[in-house]
This record gives sequence, structure tokens and C-alpha cells, in this order.
Amino acid sequence: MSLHILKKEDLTEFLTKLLPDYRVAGPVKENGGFAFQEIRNPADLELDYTTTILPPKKFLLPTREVLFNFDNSNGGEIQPPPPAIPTIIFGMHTCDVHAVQLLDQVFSAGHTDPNYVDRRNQTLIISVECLSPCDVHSFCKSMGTLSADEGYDLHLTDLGDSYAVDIGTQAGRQLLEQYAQTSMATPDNVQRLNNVLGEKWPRFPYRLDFDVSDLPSLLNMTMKSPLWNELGERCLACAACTNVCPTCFCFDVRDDVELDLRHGQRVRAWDSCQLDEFATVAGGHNFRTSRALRQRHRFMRKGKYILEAHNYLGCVGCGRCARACLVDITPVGVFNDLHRQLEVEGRL
Amino acid sequence: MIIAASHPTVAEPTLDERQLYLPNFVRILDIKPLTELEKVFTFELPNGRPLGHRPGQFVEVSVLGVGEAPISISSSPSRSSKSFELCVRRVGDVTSALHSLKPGDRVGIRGPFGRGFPFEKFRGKDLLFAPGGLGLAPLRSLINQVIDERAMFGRVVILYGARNPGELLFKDELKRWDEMEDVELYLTVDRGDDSWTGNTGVITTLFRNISVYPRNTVAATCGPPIMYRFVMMELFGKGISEGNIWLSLERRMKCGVGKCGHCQINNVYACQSGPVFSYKEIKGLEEAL
Amino acid sequence: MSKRIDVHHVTRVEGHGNIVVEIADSQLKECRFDVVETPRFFEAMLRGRPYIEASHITSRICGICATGHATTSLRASENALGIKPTWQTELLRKLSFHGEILDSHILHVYMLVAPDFLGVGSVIPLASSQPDIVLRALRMKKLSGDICAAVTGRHTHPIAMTVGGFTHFPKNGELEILRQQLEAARADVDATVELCASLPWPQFERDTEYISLTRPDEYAFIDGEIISSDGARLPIESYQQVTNEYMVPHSSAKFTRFQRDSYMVGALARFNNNYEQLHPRAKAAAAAFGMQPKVTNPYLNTAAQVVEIVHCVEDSINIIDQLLQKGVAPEDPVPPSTQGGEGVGACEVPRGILFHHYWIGEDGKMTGANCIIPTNQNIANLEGDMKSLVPQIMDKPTEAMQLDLEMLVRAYDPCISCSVHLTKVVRP
Amino acid sequence: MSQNNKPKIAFFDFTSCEGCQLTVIDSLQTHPELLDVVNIVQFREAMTEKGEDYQVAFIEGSCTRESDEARLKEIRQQAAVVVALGTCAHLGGVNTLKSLHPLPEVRRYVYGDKAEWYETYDARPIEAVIPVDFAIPGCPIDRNEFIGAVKALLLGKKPPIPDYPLCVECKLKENVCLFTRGQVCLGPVTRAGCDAICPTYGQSCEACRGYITNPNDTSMRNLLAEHEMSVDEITTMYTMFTAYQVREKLMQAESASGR
Ligand SMILES: Cc1cc2nc3c(=O)[nH]c(=O)nc-3n(C[C@H](O)[C@H](O)[C@H](O)COP(=O)(O)OP(=O)(O)OC[C@H]3O[C@@H](n4cnc5c(N)ncnc54)[C@H](O)[C@@H]3O)c2cc1C
Ligand code: SF4
Ligand code: SF4
Ligand code: SF4
Repeated sequence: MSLHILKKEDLTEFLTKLLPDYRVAGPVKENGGFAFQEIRNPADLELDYTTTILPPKKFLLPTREVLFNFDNSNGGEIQPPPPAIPTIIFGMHTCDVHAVQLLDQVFSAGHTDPNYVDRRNQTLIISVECLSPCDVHSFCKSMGTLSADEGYDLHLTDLGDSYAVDIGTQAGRQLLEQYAQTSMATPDNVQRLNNVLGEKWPRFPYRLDFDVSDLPSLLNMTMKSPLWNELGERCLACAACTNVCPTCFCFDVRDDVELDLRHGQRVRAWDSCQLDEFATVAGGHNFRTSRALRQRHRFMRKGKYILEAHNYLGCVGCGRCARACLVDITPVGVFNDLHRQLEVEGRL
Repeated sequence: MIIAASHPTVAEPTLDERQLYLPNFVRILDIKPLTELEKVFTFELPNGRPLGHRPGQFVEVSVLGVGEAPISISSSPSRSSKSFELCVRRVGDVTSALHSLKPGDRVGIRGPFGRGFPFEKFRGKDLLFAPGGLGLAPLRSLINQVIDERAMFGRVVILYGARNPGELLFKDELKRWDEMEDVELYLTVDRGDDSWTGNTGVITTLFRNISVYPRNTVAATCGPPIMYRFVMMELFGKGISEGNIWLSLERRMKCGVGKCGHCQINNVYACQSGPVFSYKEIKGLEEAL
Repeated sequence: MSKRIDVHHVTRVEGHGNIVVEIADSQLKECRFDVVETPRFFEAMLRGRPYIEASHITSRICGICATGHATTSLRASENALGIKPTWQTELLRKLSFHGEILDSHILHVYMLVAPDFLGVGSVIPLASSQPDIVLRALRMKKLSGDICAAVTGRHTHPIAMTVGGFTHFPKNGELEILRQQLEAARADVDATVELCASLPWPQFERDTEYISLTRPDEYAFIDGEIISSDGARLPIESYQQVTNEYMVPHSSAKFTRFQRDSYMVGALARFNNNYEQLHPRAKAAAAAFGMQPKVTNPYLNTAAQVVEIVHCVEDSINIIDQLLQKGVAPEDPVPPSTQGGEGVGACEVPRGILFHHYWIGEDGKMTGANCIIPTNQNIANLEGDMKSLVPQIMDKPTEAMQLDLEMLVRAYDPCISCSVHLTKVVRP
Repeated sequence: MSQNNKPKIAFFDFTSCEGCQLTVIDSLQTHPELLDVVNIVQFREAMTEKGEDYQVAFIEGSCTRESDEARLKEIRQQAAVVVALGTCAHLGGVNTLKSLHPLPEVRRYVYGDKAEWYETYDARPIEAVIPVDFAIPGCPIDRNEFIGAVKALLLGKKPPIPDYPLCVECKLKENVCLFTRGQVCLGPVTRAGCDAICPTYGQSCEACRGYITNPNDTSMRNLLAEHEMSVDEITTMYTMFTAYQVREKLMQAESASGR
């Protein structure tokens, strides 16, 4: 769609106008790093951020959410949660935009998940173009997520003193018209944009030793690799990797009841396949007993299972899990090791 | 005007899907203890609407405040359209809470979920049922439906094993099946007691007693995780083809609708694609058996 | 007349203690307060641990004065290692210290002492009979806990305090909210004064030596000099001249004496020694009780605590104002300037003066420790009070006598779990 | 609910700082309705009445002398459910630190030549003396976890005490990991449930809640070693609250290798 120009000095006004109508979430400085938080003061928004510990997923799939409230007094009455709050996620990187597209697919395939979808449909995404890698752990270029051509409502590219605003959806267009002061891009602006995009590309390294389209078949051939056992010996089963991942969506469901034992809530909360109890059934049988099997499950999901089920890769190359892992288990390391093994065995 | 809402990004849920996580309440009509650990619950369907299940499907049962658990529907759809039955073993929080309920109490139900047994494919075949322990609960639904349409099937052979005589489920029904001319029932227990005169040994020992016509036989089995490998070997030994062996698999489940990830077997969600699978479908899955 | 009073495990006090009084032929034969708490050996446990752990371990001496122990411990380590904490650190420590004083005093006044006056066995029946009182207590206690939590993470056992500073800092916004809540709490504070001033405090006078810390600049809680109401001032390093610990077989806690047979520490001692430095609103509260130094009725220790509640609320507002004026900024802990050393820390924890004395080796491991707990210092004085009280009340029915004695014990707010660590310090 | 059919619960304290009982009292600030649903019949720290008729006993503190064993056994006899309240009761806690030194030496250190006046033996969790049904870990316990446990007991459920590492909660709080800040932390092997309060306030987790059932101990020790900790320092760090368990393990290993 068409390209607009938003002057940097007009950003504050844009945000100020949005705040009364929307819950606006965006990256802010926190504890020496960045985190997606609800923005209360436009000055807090840090569009020039690197990465965050938790992905913006938490605004679409909260770490803990109420599925319904109940009152047990007379045989049971339930009340669904209040409707979702109109939200704008401001400043998403393109890896996270890809991740949200996967989540959209997961939660609308088969049975549509009403809670997710309600929240998603009340949410607009304003993404930003990354101009240099977050840090050494990013491998977005290898995963094909260094840019996004859909999945956002508005997309900003930093041109120095202004942002080029790409309109992704009709909703994005309306938002811009209603809340922001922009001008149409001039040929000059377009030239600048081309330069910026052209310059950024070489700044990002390819970090996989092979093309990502080979990843599923690579994983297909390495189900029995000894690497999984090595990972199992190292892995602390701390679940940091899955908890910080923008594409992980597994959850636990439990009831929280008040002391009167009558009122309460059924709650869903993030869960992780790396934890002992995840695949354990009553009586104690665990279908993925070893850390090795759980690590294999994780990486198979990222590069194969989710793709097979939903047509999207389960990893967007954001590098969050690599940053979070204390024992240096990383997708790039694992995928390249598997690739090397096949090479050595002459199976490629 | 809030712009987001007027431009949905993802297709809106249907009315039914809006209820996805919200249980419906059903009243307990009757509770029958079967053994020390198992009870059969009969539930009355609200406004007489049939549950509409297939044998092999399950429901998520809620005791509000305690939680939810997946339980197979144990009654046959051919028997009653006003009620259904669940056979529940007391093992943890939700199942213990269920056991403490009385007739007249209400519980929440979601479902039925999952893919049941492909009943149509069984027509005209010889049927071999091999439940172990609590595995009889889901198979009972199928067996009774077969019995109700007995003429549509060839031989009906049931091989049922439990750990000891006290743990045999549905003893009345077993007796009825045993008395039927056209049903062949063989029982075994791992360890007998003074009163036990039947076969002792694990379920696989029963296979020795029977011969089947492999090309026309369909087998259905359900039991504790360790049982499958051994039963499978017996079935292969009888020459039954992979596509004709049907298993109902147990996994941890939270949502029952293919989202929560707990029941995943490699790339397959057991709650959606299963819990009933043919061996052919799962033999490529590393983590299935 | 012969009577025996034997209260096994006095209730509504911290830790385990027994009252034993025996009167035969109208003669007082036996009058003891037995400390029967199990010994805890904290000093011995500290040996060999990194000094950085000392405040975490010693806060576990007592759940109710955990912040006091931690602060005293940090001051001992800092004095041993030549560390001077920053202005901000000192203010933040004072703020969380006030939180603890408030928490402990409110617990003591409302939940441990008040039931005696209101004729119930605990605060629980009051929840239905006088809910406003209970809710007020819970409200005030919550605020005190919130003060501690904002600064150190929680009251029992504080987290963010470390040798040389803090590992976490309250946001200015959090302090602003606390300030508002403290201002709003003035109504509850006034109601507390009013309620307590109306209670029939037992009449009993016995002059003794009152010992506390004192500072030139403020009503002392952290650091300062030791002062005696009998006239003596000593640096904290000379604490052993004051405490002179000795042991008796009936108690697992150590006893102490300075210039008389016994001395008293705690809110009343602080009140007597540092009255002038109390906030004017606190002085007004003292007037409501008719209290002017020197107060010699030990039952009024609880009243002195109420006066301190007023003072701490006002002073907390004060501290927050100072912090907000500059804005709280994260700062790294001040590093040690020596490797190893010996140091004493002293604080006025809710129940009185507390000393920690540490020896730290060059490898940063603790080589020796001594902790002197306020309740220890009070037990000899408590027994002295009992001995002079019993003859005055001997004619009362046993039950009434027992209640008077239990109330006396509670007035001291003894913290017996603290008191049992013990004895002779073995210098490395 | 009338006073009569409310479950009767009692609190007991052995060697401890009483911080867990204080946390119970503090939980009333947020959950005053607790008093409506249970009948507290004994709580020495807060009430005079000493009811001996109770169904649930919450026991705080570790057992540090033989003479306390009889009382513990009495409580076990009376109570249908015994809950270890806090780390001292559950694992032994800081009290067991002294068991890292030989006992006679500890006594001499603290009591000097009067050592024999005071009875003491190796501090131990109450589980080492009587069977315990449930434990609420933590030094001190977490207020919400205590309330959660009470609810579960009222419902006849097992208290929902997590059996996964603290890092789970720490990540969800978006704390910058202490290892990233150049410090060390026991979070990866420690039982969650405190909402990662120590890392949140800038301090390493010291495993006050004890370890998860299935920790990757080898990998954890390697990780600490990579962060320049010696074996001794690692042991010191591991034993702050769990000296009893660590010593038991050592003794087991010793007797195994002796054979
Ligand atoms: C498809 C299917 C059909 C089943 N049919 C029956 C049946 O007919 N009769 C019967 O008695 N049991 C059946 N089970 C097993 C039953 O679901 C578990 O015994 C039950 O979930 C235990 O819950 P709990 O709260 O009592 O136990 P807890 O140990 O307290 O379990 C806690 C939670 O873990 C999860 N969980 C534990 N075990 C299982 C499990 N085996 N399967 C799924 N989730 C689990 C549940 O979410 C449960 O709420 C079936 C399981 C599946 C998957
Ligand atoms: S697997 Fe790791 S790199 Fe890939 S999307 Fe998840 S967190 Fe990012
Ligand atoms: S973050 Fe690393 S150590 Fe933790 S579960 Fe994931 S792979 Fe294992
Ligand atoms: S700070 Fe500790 S608990 Fe938090 S993630 Fe790091 S290791 Fe885990």
C-alpha cells in the first residue's frame, strides 16, 4: 500500500492521541534492558530498542488469563471474562510479527480459540524495521524474518529525522488518518528508504550453515541423533528457552478458588514442554521422561512439527532462547551441529 | 470508534466456539461403585439433547474449583439418548473430587472431543477387542454398540485382562457378554486369588487360546502404556494388518481441542487426531508407544 | 498462704518461656522466668560462611526483627571492612527499619497486649466483636509491611539489603504512594493513641537502669553511642562493659548487668533517654499517656511503643521527602576498603539495643561472631520486676496474679527466639 | 459455616525464628476471611487458648533436641493432616548449618564450659521425626502459597506446590538473569513458588525452598564452576538451608563407598 512520512517530532503527539482510546504497549527501558510494557507516558517508548526478555506475545496470550469466573453456590454458574481491551502493540520487530502470524494460525485452526481471537481482533500492530542485529544471538536473516510484508497494520522505518510509514491494512490506514500527522512520501523519501534498506541488509549475518528450507528434512533425518543426549546432559530443564519464545504457545489450565471455596476462576497460564510434569499423567507415567527427549521435542517443534501442522516455521530467529539459556543451548548451534553431523556421515 | 474491532484480523469464532472453554452442566443420575478405585457415573443430559458421541471419544469433566480431567465416554451411543456414562478411577484431585459427589450434584462437561473408533470401517469384519484394566472403559462403549448391531459384524472376541479379580470392571456386563452365544469372552488376571478359577497371567497369554482370520479381522485395544508393545506383538503374530489395529492412547490433556500442547505425540495432537489411532498412523511417530 | 504459679509457655510472646512463682507461708520462695527456647547456635553457624551471607543468616534469628538483625549485621560487617554507606543507603535503611519498628509495635500492641485489656484470649474473637479495631491493626500492619517490601522486598527476611548498600531500589512512584498512605494513616495512628491512652495500665513502679543508643542528630535507631540513664556514655565497641553476660542454669538465654543488678532496654529505655528527639506529634502522644521521662512503670513499655509508632510514621514521611527531593537512583554497593577485620554493629531494634560483633578473615569468611540480643538484656530486669511485684499482689486470687505476671512479661515484648544464642565469645 | 463444622487447625512452633507464623498472621491482611473458614484452636504466638482437638496441624521449626520428639509424636497422633510450615520444618533450614561443624565443638563455641547445661542434638526437619503429609516450603513461607495450601486442604486437594525451577517464575517476571549480571544463582535447581522474589530484588536465589525433585545437579555445578566458584564455595552455597540433606547424601555416599 502507500507510503507515508511521520516526522519524529510528531510521534509523541501520535501516541498522546492514541493513549485515551487504546491500551498502548511498547518497548521501554527496564532493569538495564528493555521490556514490552503498557505505555503511560509517550516519552517512555523506546523504538530504538534491541530485544526484550519476554516477547510482545504476552499481550495476546497473557502469562496468566481468566478463561471464566465461576460461582459454585447453586450447582455452578459460569461467566466468561470481560471483552478484550482495544490494544496497540507499538514497535514490534519483524521477527515478532512473523511469530504473531503463527499464533494467529494456531489459535484459529481447527477450533477457534475465542479468548485469543477476541484479544487479537482488538489489537493493532505497529512494527518497526530493524536496521542492525539486536546482538550476536539474532539469526533472523537465516530464518527469513528480517523483514515482513504482512502481519502488521502499520510498519515504521527509521529514516533519521522521520519514519517511513507503510500501511499494511485498512485498519492501519484509518488509524493513521485519525490519530497521526503525516505527509505522503516524496520521491526523495522513497530514495532514502531504499538506501536505508539497502544498507541494513549486509549488516545482518547469515548464521545457519544451510538454507532454512532444508531445516525440516534435516530434522527428519536426525530424530535419532546422539546430539539430543548431549543436550539432555547439559539442559537444566529450567524452561527459560520456551518461556521467552515468541512462538511457544503451550499452556496449563487450572482452577483458582477463593477461600469461600465457591467463587473462583479457571485460569490458563504458560506452560513448558521442558518441565518434568508437562507430559506426565496421573499415576506418574511420563511420556517424555528425559531432558534429551524434551530438548528434541522442542527443536523438532521449532523446525518441523509446527511447520507440518500449521505451515509456519516454529522459530523466527529472534535469539531470545539463546540469550536466556545458561548452558548455551541455542537453535543456531543445534541446527548447525546436526547439519555438520549429517555432512560427516555423508548423509547430505 | 475503535478501529481494531471493526477490522478483525482473524476469523471470528462461531457461537459454538465461543463456548470452547466453558463447560455445560449435567446432573448426576446415578453412581455405582465398581471396585475400590472405580465408579461409574450416569449423567442426565440437559434438555434431553443427546451427547452425540462416537465410541472412543472423551469429554472434559469439570469439578469447579478443583479442575478438569479428560474421561472417555463409556456408554454406547446406541443405548440411551438421554444420558451417558463415565467410568472414573480415583487417582488424583479431580477424580477424587468426582468420587466424593452424590447423585443430584452437577458437574461441568465439555465435548465430546477427539476422533473415536471408525465404526463404519468395522462393519462386516471379525472384531478382536483387547482392553487392559481401565482400558475397558472406552472399549465398552464400542463393544456395546457392536452388540446392539450384532448382525452387522462377524466374530466378536473380547480378551480382557486386569491385575487381580477385584480390579475387573463391569463384572455384571462381563457376565452378560459371556452368556451371549455370539460373543467370545476370555478373561485373565495377573494374580488370582482363592476364588479365581479362570486364567492367570498377563493379557498376552489369552492370545494363545484364539485363532483369527487375519485378513478379515479388526482389533481394538486400550490399556496402560506398557501394555501396547506386547499386545501389538501378539496382533502382528496373528497376521492382523497395521491398518486394522486400533489403539486408544492416553496422554496428559488440558484443553482437549488441540491447543495446549500437552498431548502432542511428535507432530500429532492426540486429543484431535486421536485418542484413537490405527497402528499404521502412529508407527512412524517416535514417541507414540 | 501458699501459692504456686507455673505458666508453661507463656502465650502471645515470641518464643518459649515459663513463669515460675512459688509462695510459701506468704514468703516468696521462688520467682523465675525460664527461657526454655531451644538453643540455636547462630554464632557457631556463621563461622566459615562468606560475610556476604551473614545478614541473610542472622535475619533468621528472629522473624519479627529480621530487618533489625540484618541491618545490625550489615553495620558490623561494614565496620569490619571499612565501608561507609552512602547517604541514600542510610536513608533507605532507616525507612525499612521504621517499617519494622511499626510492624512489630503494632503486632505487639494490638495482637499480643490488647486482648488482655479487652478480656479475650486472642485477637480472633475481636474480629467479630470489635472489627474496627482489628481492621485498623491489619491496615496499619499492612502499611508497615509495604514500607519494608518497597525497600527490601519483604519484612521477614529482607532481601535487597547487602553489605555496602542495596541490590534493588524503590521507584520514586512507589515512594510517593507510600507517602500518601502514611499521611492517610495518621487517623489510624491517632485512634491507636486514643484507644491505648484509655486503657487501665497497671500501676507499678520500679526504678532501674535504662540503656539505649543515642545520637546527637536524631532519635537513635541505627548506630550511635550507648547511653545509660544512670549516666554513662560508651562507644558501641565497648558494649561488653555494659552487657557483662553471665549464665544461669534455668535459662538457655544469657543474662546481663551493668551498673545495677539489672537494666532495661527497649522502647521505654529509648523514651527515657532520647525523649527530646521525638517528633512533636509523638511527644503529644506521650502527653496523652501522661508520660514524661523518666517513666519507671515497666507496663508502660507498651505505651512507649505507641509513642514510637507516632514518631516512626512522621519520620518515615520525612525520610521519603528527603529521598524524593533527590530522587532515588540505583547505586552499586560501596566496596570494602580492607580485607577482613573486626567490627561491631549496634541498632535499636523494636525490643531494644542489639549488638553484632564480627571477625572476618582475609578470605572474606567469617571467623568469629557474637550477637547480644535485647531480650537477653531484659530478662534479669524482668525477674527483678517480678520479685518486687509479687509481694504487692500476693493477696489477689491466683488467676488474677497470674494474669498480672503474664501481662508484665508481655509488656517487655520478649522475643525469646532471639534470645537464645549464647555465650562466651571465642576470639579467633 | 458454623464454628462447629469448620476444620479445626492448630499451629505449633519448634526451633525457628517464628517468621512463618508471622507470615500466617500477615496473610490476614489480604485474606481476613481465613477466620471465617477455619477454626484456629491453638496458636501460641497469637492466642492464649490451647485447644488440643484439631484436624490439621501446621508445624513450624526444626527439631533440635530429643525432648521435642515426644511432643511432635503427640501432634502426629492427634492430627489427621500434618503440614510442615516453612523450611525449618520441611528441610531443617538454617538451623542445620551447625551440623556442618562437629556438635561438641559448636556447643563449646557458644556455651563455653557450661555446654552441658543445654540439651541439643543435630537439628533436623520434622519429617525426620514424624511422617508429614504436606510441606509449605520457604524461609519464610510465601503468604499466597500458604493461603493456596489452605484452600487446597479445604477442597481435599494436594497443596499446589510447584516442582519446577525458579527460573520459570523469574523469566515470567522479566528479571535480567543474575548470571547475565555477573553473579550466580541457584534458581535453575530450586523449587519455584516464591515468584522469584530474591532475583527480583537483586539477590541470588539461595535455595531456601529446597531443590526440585529432579534437578540437573551436574550441569548446575559445572555452570557455577564456569563462574569461577570453587567446589568448596559451591558446597557452601548449596548448604545454606539444606545442610541436613547434603550431609545425609554425603553420609549415604560414604557408607556406599565404604562397602
Ligand atoms: C483420552 C483420555 C481418556 C481417558 N479416559 C479415562 C476414563 O475413562 N476413566 C478414567 O478414570 N480416566 C481416564 N483418563 C485418565 C484421566 O484423565 C486422568 O486420570 C485424570 O486426568 C487425572 O486427573 P486428577 O486431577 O484426578 O489427577 P492429578 O494427578 O491430580 O492430575 C492433575 C492434572 O494432570 C492432568 N492429568 C493427569 N493425568 C492425566 C491423564 N492420564 N490424562 C490426561 N491428563 C492428565 C490433568 O490435567 C489433571 O487435572 C483418560 C485420559 C485421556 C487422555
Ligand atoms: S526458538 Fe528461540 S530464536 Fe526461535 S523464535 Fe523461539 S526464542 Fe526466538
Ligand atoms: S533454557 Fe537452556 S537449560 Fe533451560 S530448559 Fe532451555 S535449553 Fe534447557
Ligand atoms: S536470576 Fe536465577 S532464577 Fe532468575 S533466570 Fe537467572 S538463574 Fe534463573
